[in-house]
Amino acid sequence: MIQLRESRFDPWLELQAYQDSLAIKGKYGATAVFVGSMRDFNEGDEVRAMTLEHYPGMTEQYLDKIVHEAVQKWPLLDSLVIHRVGDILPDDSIVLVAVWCAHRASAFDASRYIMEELKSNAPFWKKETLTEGTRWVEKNTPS
Amino acid sequence: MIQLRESRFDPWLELQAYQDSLAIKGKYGATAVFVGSMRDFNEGDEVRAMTLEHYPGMTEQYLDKIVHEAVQKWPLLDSLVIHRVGDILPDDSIVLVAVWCAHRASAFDASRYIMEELKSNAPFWKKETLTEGTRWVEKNTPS
Amino acid sequence: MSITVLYFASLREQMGRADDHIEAGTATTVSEVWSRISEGVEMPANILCSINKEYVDAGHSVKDGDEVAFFPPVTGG
Amino acid sequence: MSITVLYFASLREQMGRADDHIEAGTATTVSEVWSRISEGVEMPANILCSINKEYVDAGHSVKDGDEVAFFPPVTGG
Repeated sequence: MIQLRESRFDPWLELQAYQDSLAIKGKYGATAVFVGSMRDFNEGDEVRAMTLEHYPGMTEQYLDKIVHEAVQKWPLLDSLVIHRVGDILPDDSIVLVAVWCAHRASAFDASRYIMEELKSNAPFWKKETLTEGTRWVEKNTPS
Repeated sequence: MIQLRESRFDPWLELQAYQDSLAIKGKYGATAVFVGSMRDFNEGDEVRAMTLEHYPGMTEQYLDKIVHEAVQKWPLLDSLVIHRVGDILPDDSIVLVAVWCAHRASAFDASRYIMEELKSNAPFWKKETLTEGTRWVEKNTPS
Repeated sequence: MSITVLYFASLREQMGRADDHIEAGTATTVSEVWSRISEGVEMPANILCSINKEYVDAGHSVKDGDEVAFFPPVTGG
Repeated sequence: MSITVLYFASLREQMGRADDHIEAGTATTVSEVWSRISEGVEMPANILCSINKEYVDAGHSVKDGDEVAFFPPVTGG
């Protein structure tokens, strides 16, 4: 499942509810999760808040493409991707990527693949509110 | 924090409670988590239950050693390792490894390192209850 | 030939608008669309382009009714 | 020289007991402890050894009061 969220979410409660809804109990031996959170400090400056802009339609489609690629590459039993858009505060979760697999190697590989592809190519843009003024984040760091 | 647990635990509620207790809000940008769960099928056979034996004292000490090695290698802000011992049923969580970092590369690398070291060397032994009889799991698959 | 052009993030702010609707000639490309809307400003090397919500190169052809978008490097996750 | 010897998992079941307490000679090694408790059965190549809860090789020396353990390959996680 892929979701864009306009309000704050708790990644652990999302995982609990989503996993509980899955009809694959006893089938998965490995769940790998990544959660990206908003830090209050970036590039040497205090960050007070952030706005996450996206391209409605293209962003969802691109996330879908990434997950489909991962499904081609690894035996995923299920996956969950949630990404915030709009106004965000420090400590808020920005992104959640989770995959359920029979074995651990594919879970580790697939969750990292989805995150790296998302950071490299999914159309989202961060604008930071600093102590004085705002600035667009210019690029993501390669992992 | 490192814990051995004799009863069932919900990894997502553990993560929620543990993260909530951390005094590093706004400092971590990346949380990587791995959860190993009991499957109801292994090596071609239905598995009804499992007993996880450990070496009291040495097991905790070895988990501690692994986490300390990870702290030497990567800038971890915090970590949580929970491992079940005793009697386990299909779909139960067996192991939870979580790390909190400023950036994602170290979170991915450290969580996988801790899991691989745990699987390779931490003194735990699984005995499976099949439809007929029991058997010791002979070795873990390398990742 | 009617084309919708969208701008996002810092580029939207630089353009001072979120979109344009242009009438282009018969055959055109993404870079020709850029020339039309930018009044001669060269396309920055890091600007990304899409047609109908799929990434394309600047040389890609544009057809009637297409939605062309220009945006800076992505910074999600 | 008094040494505690522990067995785990399938090895514990094969031995039919969880531990031994032996009086060894003055200087001894982990493999000599194995010989004492196994009544001549050769140590399987995959058996792991520890002294005082730290992994050691079979050639490691054992001293008075040590806790020596033997166990099969680990299968946690």
